[in-house]
Amino acid sequence: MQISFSPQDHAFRRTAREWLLANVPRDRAPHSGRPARDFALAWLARCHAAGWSGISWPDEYGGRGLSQERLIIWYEEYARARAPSVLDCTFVALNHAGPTLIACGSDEQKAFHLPRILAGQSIWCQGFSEPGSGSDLASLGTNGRVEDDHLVVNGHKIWTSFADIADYQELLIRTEPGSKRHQGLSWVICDMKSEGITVRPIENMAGAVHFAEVFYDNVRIPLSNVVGDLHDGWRVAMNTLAFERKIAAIGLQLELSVKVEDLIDLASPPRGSSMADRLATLRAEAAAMRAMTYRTMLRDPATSSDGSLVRLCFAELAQRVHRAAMDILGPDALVEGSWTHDYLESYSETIAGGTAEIQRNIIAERILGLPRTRHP
Amino acid sequence: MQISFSPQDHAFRRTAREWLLANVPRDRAPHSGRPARDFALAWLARCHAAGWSGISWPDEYGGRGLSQERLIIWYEEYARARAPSVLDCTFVALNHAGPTLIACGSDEQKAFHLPRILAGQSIWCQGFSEPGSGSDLASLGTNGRVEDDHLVVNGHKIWTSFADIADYQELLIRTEPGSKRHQGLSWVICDMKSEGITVRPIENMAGAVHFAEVFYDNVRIPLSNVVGDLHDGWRVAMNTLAFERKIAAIGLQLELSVKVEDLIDLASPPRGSSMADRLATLRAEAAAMRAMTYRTMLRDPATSSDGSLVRLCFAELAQRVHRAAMDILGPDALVEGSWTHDYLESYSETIAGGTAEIQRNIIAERILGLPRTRHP
Amino acid sequence: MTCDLNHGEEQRQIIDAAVGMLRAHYPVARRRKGKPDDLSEAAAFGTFGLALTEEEGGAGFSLVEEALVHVLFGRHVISSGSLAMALGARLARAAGQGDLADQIIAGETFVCAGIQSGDTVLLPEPGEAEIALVFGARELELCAIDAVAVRKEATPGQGAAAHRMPRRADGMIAGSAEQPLLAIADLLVSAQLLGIAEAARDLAVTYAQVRQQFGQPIGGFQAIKHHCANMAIGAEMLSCQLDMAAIALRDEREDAGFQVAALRRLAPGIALTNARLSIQVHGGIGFSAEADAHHYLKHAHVLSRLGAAADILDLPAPLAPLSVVPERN
Amino acid sequence: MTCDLNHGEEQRQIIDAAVGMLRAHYPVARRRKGKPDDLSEAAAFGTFGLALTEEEGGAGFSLVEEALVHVLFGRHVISSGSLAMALGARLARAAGQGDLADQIIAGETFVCAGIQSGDTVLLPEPGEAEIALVFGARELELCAIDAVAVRKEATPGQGAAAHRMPRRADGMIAGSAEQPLLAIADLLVSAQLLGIAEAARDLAVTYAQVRQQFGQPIGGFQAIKHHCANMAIGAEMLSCQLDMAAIALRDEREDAGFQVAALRRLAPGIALTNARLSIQVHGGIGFSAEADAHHYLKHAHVLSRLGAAADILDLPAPLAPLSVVPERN
Repeated sequence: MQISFSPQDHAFRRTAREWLLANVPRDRAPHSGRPARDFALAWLARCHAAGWSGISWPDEYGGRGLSQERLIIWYEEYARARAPSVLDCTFVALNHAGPTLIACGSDEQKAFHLPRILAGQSIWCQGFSEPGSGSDLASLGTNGRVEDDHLVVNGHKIWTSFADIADYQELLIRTEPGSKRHQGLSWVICDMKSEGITVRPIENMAGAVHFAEVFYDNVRIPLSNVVGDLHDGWRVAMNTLAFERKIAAIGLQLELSVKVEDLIDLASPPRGSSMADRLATLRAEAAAMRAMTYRTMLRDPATSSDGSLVRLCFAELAQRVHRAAMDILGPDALVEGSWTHDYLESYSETIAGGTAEIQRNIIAERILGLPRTRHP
Repeated sequence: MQISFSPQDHAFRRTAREWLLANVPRDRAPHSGRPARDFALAWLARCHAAGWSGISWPDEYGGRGLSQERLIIWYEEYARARAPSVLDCTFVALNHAGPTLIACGSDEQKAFHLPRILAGQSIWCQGFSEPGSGSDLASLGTNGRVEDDHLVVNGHKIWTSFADIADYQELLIRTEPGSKRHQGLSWVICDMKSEGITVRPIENMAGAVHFAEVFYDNVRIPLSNVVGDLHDGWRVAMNTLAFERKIAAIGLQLELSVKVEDLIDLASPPRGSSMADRLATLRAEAAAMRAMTYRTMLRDPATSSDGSLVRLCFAELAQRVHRAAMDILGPDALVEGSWTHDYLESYSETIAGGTAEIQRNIIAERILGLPRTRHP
Repeated sequence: MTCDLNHGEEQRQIIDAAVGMLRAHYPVARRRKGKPDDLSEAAAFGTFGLALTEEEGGAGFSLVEEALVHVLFGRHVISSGSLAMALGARLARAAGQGDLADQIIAGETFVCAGIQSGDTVLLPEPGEAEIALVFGARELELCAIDAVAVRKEATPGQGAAAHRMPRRADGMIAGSAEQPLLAIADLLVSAQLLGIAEAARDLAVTYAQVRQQFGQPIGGFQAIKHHCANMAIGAEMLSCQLDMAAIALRDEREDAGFQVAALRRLAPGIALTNARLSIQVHGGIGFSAEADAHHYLKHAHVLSRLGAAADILDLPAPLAPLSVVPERN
Repeated sequence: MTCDLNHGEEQRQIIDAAVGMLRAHYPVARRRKGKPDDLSEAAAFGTFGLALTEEEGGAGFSLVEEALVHVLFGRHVISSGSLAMALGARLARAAGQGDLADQIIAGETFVCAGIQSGDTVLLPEPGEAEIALVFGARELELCAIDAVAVRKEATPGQGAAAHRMPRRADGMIAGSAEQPLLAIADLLVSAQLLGIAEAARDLAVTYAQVRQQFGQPIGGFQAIKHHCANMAIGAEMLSCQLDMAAIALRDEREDAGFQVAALRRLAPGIALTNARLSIQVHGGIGFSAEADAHHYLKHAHVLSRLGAAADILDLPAPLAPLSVVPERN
């Protein structure tokens, strides 16, 4: 067991720290709509200009191809600098869509999309969940009928983040008529300007508009936009989820550990008080969560259930941290402010991307080997 | 909504308080075996001599037939006097077996057993659970074959409290060959001195011997010992459980609320400290649990699922109270003492008589009307 | 649900009437519009004089019935102004300002809740009020709202704007640090928190019965069941303790302070927990502004800030709370 | 299980060897007899000099390997004397008593753990020890045990007798309030608590796979699954933090104190929670003395009392814990 850094690593850290210090925007990112898009793309473009976009992507696709150790350094410094949350409207493109295209896309798809993503020129959204298929993704019913060299898509997606400001969507649909569950699905690139698409934004409980419903009425998508093989979309999608659960999580987890420090500074609780006790535990838990993050990151080989433990630990810790913030703020917790906003946003941590209940099932079944709960 | 007491009630309370003050044993009750039996029977005999045995039993069966309001007064004073825990080896006889005989027993059964129970002359134990039938009681397999005017019993019970010192057992067995689940069971009185019975005491994690396994090898029980109708034992048993979950619980719940007060005295935590905070919450929870106890008691009509809420609230509060005691005691928690012993005993609260998980299912299904979990 | 099994006929009548009024005028869905509540209908119902005698212009019910009505107010996420008016009327009358009390009871003058925050007073739901009832540390004050000095504050999500005003002695109309009034404040705040806890539970249970995943209602999954069971236990604890505290206060029993302190200690945590679990049971839709679960959560935060209960560790515990044995004489 | 995925080959070797030794000589079932542990075999294995250099009579491993071995000790519920010996040898050597250190390492002199309790020292598992390592508030002391002054104390359940002795300065052999030694104490105590958390989890999972109720293994019920998942999360958190703290201490990184304080803060709660959940998953048999689940619980209580971690709020948090950026020069 060994964690150590070379002089080159230190130099890298110093470079990252200095660049972030000079370049991190002072304003808090807007939550929704066009201002959120403009802010995020401007920040990504600035990162790109300095070579900090697509840091985990391979060199050959315009990324920086950083090693896992270097990624850790970058995300540590990113969190330390209080840089804009990695979970903004560029997240899907950088952490889902891009890596999926790299893994499964055609040369044309890569050549067109990857540079635009990295340069902060296109926003992507994810079209997986449906109203009846939240935790049970494989039951989705939005379908694409093959007509000549196009898919004609009809159906309805929900919980699509940033659909209202996105250029493209990674869309999972049933393309083989009559197929069941994981079979017969395809993963396609959908241009959000296509005719027949209607986007209905959904306000969340924090007052931000991230989510939307997307309705598809005979939307025509060229077959050349299918990523991977036709009807093989589940495999492609699982690839995407694996990315989400590992690399992208680091930024969020380190961001949370910095928040705990900010909260301790804000509270300055008297020694021996109940709040000091609570904050001391949160601080220790944040340290352990970071340790889990590093171990998950450095583990080899990664498995798909690997990230479930740290993911759930993070989600519930994030909620405890923000609840403590409400108690510390006192009456001011009732008015809009960054802690209050983030507190309300934290309710999604145990819901989005697989509820805490589903995560615990995964841990019990895939990691601990307990029998699967029988579904009829 | 009304809770009020008459001058006669006050007089009753005063009488109870004074008698308890003069008569409650100073020694702590022994945990196991013959000393536990002798102590409990002596205390019950003393209560009986003064008219405090079978307080909830009807007059005609030698009880005192107290109203629910008077029972509340008695149990309040009983707890306040730190009298021996009601959950001793006389508990099954007074709170299960006796009331079941009153409800379903024959005249001969009542005439023989009820006076002996009240006078502190016989100990009863319960023979319901089996190794494969804990939470799933209806799957039990110990059987009684009808031969002439006897049942010949073979099988194996477990978690039988005080089997090693009991005179009689309330025994639930399968008497109809080939019957399934709740059908074909009978509730019989088993003389623990019968030939063919082997008792293997089981030490619990607190070092006390309450439980035992009981093995039945062609044990002959007269058919006249069947309580209620042959093959109708499930109904009789459910009657018993309803008693357990209501009347008998009051004594335990009030005992716990007194323990919280004792713990606050023991700890004397500085104001604003984490422990003060914790104890304040425990005190408030204990108050609410008492309020639940009173409401459950005074509710009309009672239903069988009624007591599940207060029962689970009590069980988990008892565990929190005793865990706090461990923290307050510090190193002394590591050596034998009444708090340490009761702490270890408290682990049974969420297991015995239906695990917390089963209790939550009952609350969800019977009180809230959620769908039953499908069992294959 | 079993929360009202011990309520008598008279209690049933006032509860039924209040349920009808609230359904007609204050459906929870109104909260989605982000408008402040108009409390006129609540006043017309007689809410704010419910426990006053008929000579005082009240309806002659007791604190027990008033508390039960405030549970229903909590279920409907009524503005905290409802608490300010119920308490403000009492405070005005106690300070000899009978006219103001009458105006409040009649719904001619509106009072909103205020919360001390350093040198300022936060008015989370100011509505049309000209007067604030400020919940301080162990005191209540009626203060005129100086429209000039007020500034707006954004509230999270869809909430109507909050106001903040400087804390100044010259706006004070009446104040009280009297124990009974403070106890009534804690009782009614807790009653509304109980209403939230119950409504959050019921919303989750109803959703779990109909929402299907993996081919069955999610209420068939044990994890969802156990969340709902936990909400039921919390609500039942609080409901029982509310009855106990309300009866003790009404009957002026000596354990009243203790019972109210226990109630007030538990109420915020249980309301917040149930609101949180209700959001979780709802999944994605629970996190959206379109479901009502988040209104319960946000309102529980507002109510939790009203009043400061006595420290329960300062009060003697009644080991025989239902009755004190009178000395023999 | 995934706890050792990042361990290198050398670590695997010492772990495998320790597993073999522990299985052969310290099966958990031995605890049922209520006899004190004989630590001779653990000493013969080289446990107590594991991280000393070969010149010092040790095995030349680092603190990281030593911590991993103590995790295994926790899994086998080895007497707290094992911690007392590992730390006592260091303390003796630091105090210039190399002979005593050698005797401890060789298993010729036994040391047991002592806990300050007012004017007395409690020895929860005295065994055959002649010396106690007393864990005080921020100091460690080696004290001779005066057999005459010792009195017996009963321990709950099946435990072997504890002893209590007066706290007297004249028995002191060596003492230390040195930060590195205290940090090592916290590290190794936490390592054993992690072992308990892991073993409790594994025992529950194994039972849930085989125990049938309602016609299926109880591990198929979501409530049991979620208990097990919670145990897994707790053990994983602690395991990761143990690695982090052990490496930081070994490499003398400046965040070592912080990492150890975080570890020590979490370890008792996670070990106790896992032991409690393991009992719950086992149901009735879990509450009996015949299952092993309660041994984990009781031992977690003993270990939780050893040492007093620094307050984590007193220490600067390393926002970049894996590496401090050296100043440019």
